Amino acid sequence: MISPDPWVWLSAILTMCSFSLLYGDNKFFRFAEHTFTAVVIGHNVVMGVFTLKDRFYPLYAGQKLLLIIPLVLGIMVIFMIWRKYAWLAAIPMAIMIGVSQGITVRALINTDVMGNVKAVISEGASIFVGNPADGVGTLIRVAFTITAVFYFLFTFTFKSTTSRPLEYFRTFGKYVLLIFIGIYVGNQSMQNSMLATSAINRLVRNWLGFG
Amino acid sequence: MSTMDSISRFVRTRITRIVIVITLLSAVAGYFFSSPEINNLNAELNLWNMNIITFTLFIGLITIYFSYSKSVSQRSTNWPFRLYALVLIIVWIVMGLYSGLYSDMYQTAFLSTKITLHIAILGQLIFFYLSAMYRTFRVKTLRTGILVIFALAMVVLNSPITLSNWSAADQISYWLLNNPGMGGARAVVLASGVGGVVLALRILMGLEKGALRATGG
Amino acid sequence: MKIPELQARHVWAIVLIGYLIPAFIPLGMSPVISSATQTVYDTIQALPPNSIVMCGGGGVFAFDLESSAGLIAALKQMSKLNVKVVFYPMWIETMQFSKYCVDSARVDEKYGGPWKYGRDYVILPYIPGNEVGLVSFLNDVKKTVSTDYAGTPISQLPIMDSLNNYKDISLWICAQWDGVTILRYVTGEYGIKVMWFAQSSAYSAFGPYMQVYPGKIYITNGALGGAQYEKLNGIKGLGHAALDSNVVFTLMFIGFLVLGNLTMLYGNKKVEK
Amino acid sequence: MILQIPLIEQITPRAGQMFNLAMLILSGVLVYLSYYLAKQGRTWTIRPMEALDAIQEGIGRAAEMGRPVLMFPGIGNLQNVQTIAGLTMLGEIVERGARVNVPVNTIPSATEIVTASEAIVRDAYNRAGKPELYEIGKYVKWFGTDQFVYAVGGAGHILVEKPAMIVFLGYFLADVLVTGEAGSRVGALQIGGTADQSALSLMAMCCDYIVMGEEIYAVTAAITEDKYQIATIASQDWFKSLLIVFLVAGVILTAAGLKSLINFMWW
Repeated sequence: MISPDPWVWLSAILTMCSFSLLYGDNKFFRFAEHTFTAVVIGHNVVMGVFTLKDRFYPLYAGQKLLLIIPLVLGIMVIFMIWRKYAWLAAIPMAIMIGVSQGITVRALINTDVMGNVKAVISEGASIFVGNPADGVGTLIRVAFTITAVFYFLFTFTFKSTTSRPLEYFRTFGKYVLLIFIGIYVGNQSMQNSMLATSAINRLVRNWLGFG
Repeated sequence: MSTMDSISRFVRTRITRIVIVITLLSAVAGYFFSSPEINNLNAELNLWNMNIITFTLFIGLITIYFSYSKSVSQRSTNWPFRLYALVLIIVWIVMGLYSGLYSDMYQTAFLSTKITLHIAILGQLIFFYLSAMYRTFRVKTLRTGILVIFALAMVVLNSPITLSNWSAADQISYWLLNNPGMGGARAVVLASGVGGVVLALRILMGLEKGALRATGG
Repeated sequence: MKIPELQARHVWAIVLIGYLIPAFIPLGMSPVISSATQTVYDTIQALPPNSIVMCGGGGVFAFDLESSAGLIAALKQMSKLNVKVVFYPMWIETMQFSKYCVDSARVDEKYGGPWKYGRDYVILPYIPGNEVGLVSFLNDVKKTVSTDYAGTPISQLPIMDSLNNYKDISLWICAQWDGVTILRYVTGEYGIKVMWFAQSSAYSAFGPYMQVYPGKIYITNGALGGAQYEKLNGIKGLGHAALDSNVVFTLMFIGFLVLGNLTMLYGNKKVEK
Repeated sequence: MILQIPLIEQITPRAGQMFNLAMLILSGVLVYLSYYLAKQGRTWTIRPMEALDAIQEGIGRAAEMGRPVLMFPGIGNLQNVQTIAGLTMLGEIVERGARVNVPVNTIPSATEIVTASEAIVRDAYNRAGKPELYEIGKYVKWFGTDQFVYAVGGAGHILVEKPAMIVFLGYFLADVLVTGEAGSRVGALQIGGTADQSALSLMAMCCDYIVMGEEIYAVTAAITEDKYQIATIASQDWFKSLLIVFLVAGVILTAAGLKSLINFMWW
């Protein structure tokens, strides 16, 4: 049975408007697009207002006067829009870049760079131990990692006869990356397929009442 | 006027550099060494950073106001929708501030609009995926050949028909994901991690041309 | 013989028809259980009664739906085992997603299930500050949160009496996108086991961490893993629906692949870009 | 008070992280060394990259066709280094476009990136000698902070404006399919670059050229044509070579059961 709930009807109409993008640029898609934009911006503002209220409450209540500094810095950022006073925004921008990059660089060196290096090295122990299929797998994983990193050497050239084999190594690294992309394209399709199922099922089950 | 110019230049060239060096180093030092003072300083800087970021919302609102109101006043393409969006933004803000974020009314309205549209656009990904695949997965070179073979292998191995008829399919697909696939994935993470570290160091030393221009006004 | 180039719009029409078929006429596909999914099931099954399981992470509602298949089945399973669940939303939409999953699992007493809010499960409010918030929660729960999502003080919720810090948590389930933050802190720093009903793209992106913390991390792969988990618990939900359409998808994938390559070989050269 | 000078005896190094810190310091030394050598006149060339030439050609093509260019810096915020690389690329493309009167639009997602983009676009117009062409909200389009809303807004923008070239550079996820497909519908030249694995595989499907992983940093350095920035890419290579040596030696040692020799890495 078709749902009597007006919110379900609104959802159904918006879903179909959004799907009309598949047909091409049209008014229904524009309606969905602008609804989406407006709701998200509205939501961002509501969130922002509540967040600011929470964060600056200690200042308002007189518990933490130091918060006056971020308040001033926050207001300074808005001066970005006036060409003449844009330099005022440079200081809060510098804080944002400095703090954010500081947090990032420590996480990158720990997990992405050294964490991975250590994980690869530890795996060396399991190459010749246990199930041969796993051993071969580990060997492939380790070898692929190293050759693919080799591909990312940008300023080294291997033109001379002695260093020529290294160039083949680099080419192999490129194919390793292609294999990885191929595998992930294939596995990810499952997710995209499932997302379509969930959108269509919402229409068919919740709105039209089938199944 | 000239005094302001020189202040502006001083702020942009000197002060911002000093601020970046102090904040970046304190965030790094605060992780590798802990002491009550460094921890406090970092917690405070993080808080400042989060608060400043919240204020950038107003810049977003200003840009959207300028571009939408201009579109409406010049009657450019799709201007009625821009007007509708401006009105809906205001209605939504009033509704949200009045009812609160966790109220049932806000939940229902959010689920039936934002979440619905989100699900709908995610639902279209498979359409884009298949048409992009139809266009690009043509075996002209060895490169596309490799891409196509592995993608096809994964799709077939993950398919319920294959899985229910061939018991090894499941193990093979996991093996492919966890070994050859993971090798490349890990190299991407590792190498781009190095690139990221060096980029952050470039910012620290003032050598990065692009992002630092954001502080140049 | 010349094969004309299909326009994207024609491809999409075929895809739409393909996906509508299983929505109206279920094909009734049934998954075969992978060992990875079986391990996840056994781990939950082995939880002692009254142990506290945290369930949370960060993600957006629509995207996390892929994980919902596994999570809903797991909630059903835990409701039979008398395990307590506390939901921890790291992103704003995670809270709404948690609520949706509990409602869909029909485990609450208002739907005739065994669970009572406050005694068997609690949904915390959105907790800002990602990593910072998480670390402070693990160290001292009571200092980090004071109310649940609806504003009820946690002193009035019986589960929260026995949840003080990370030592009280037996397992952390993540059914969201931002599982890496969970892994880095919950497993990396506090050694808690993490179970991840990962989206298939998350599986591929974050799988390397399984090797970094062996024996501590359990991951199921996408909608397929979700369907297997549903089967283990004897229910048919989104995971099974996804399996049906996956059959259609596989056929279309192969069909378009063959067609695309034939078009290249025998196509009208003038149309080609 | 927060601004007291830390007492030395209260500082405790974090266990298991000291080798990582040493490597971070070492990479800093290498970056400085490359900068120093570049100052002495040493130059490096980055290996040819198709995407780089394509971007330069694309701007010319846009000028011929009289159509704009669109640039996406992705969904990350300022914490994400990939987004920073995207912002560098944005500045360069805007400047090059401004010289030949090609408007370059950009659609960021996070509000701090909106702010940074406005500053960068204004600065690029100043450098191109055409500050009068810049207006707030004219080139930077914001559709809300959310993973998909910017993509839907971007798709709508693409269908109206029909850009000649679309550059994706930064942190993306599945949203790249929505904009990428809209771009290929209007026949735009598309160049995609990211270090995220899931988006990388989707970019391979919808873009004409892809920039994989760390290449995004090399491309942005190369397009600036700044000798110091290119020099730091060389230091990146030295660091990676060292890591490769560690990897090979480490794997051999652990496979031979001699892991204790490299236990210092876990300090």
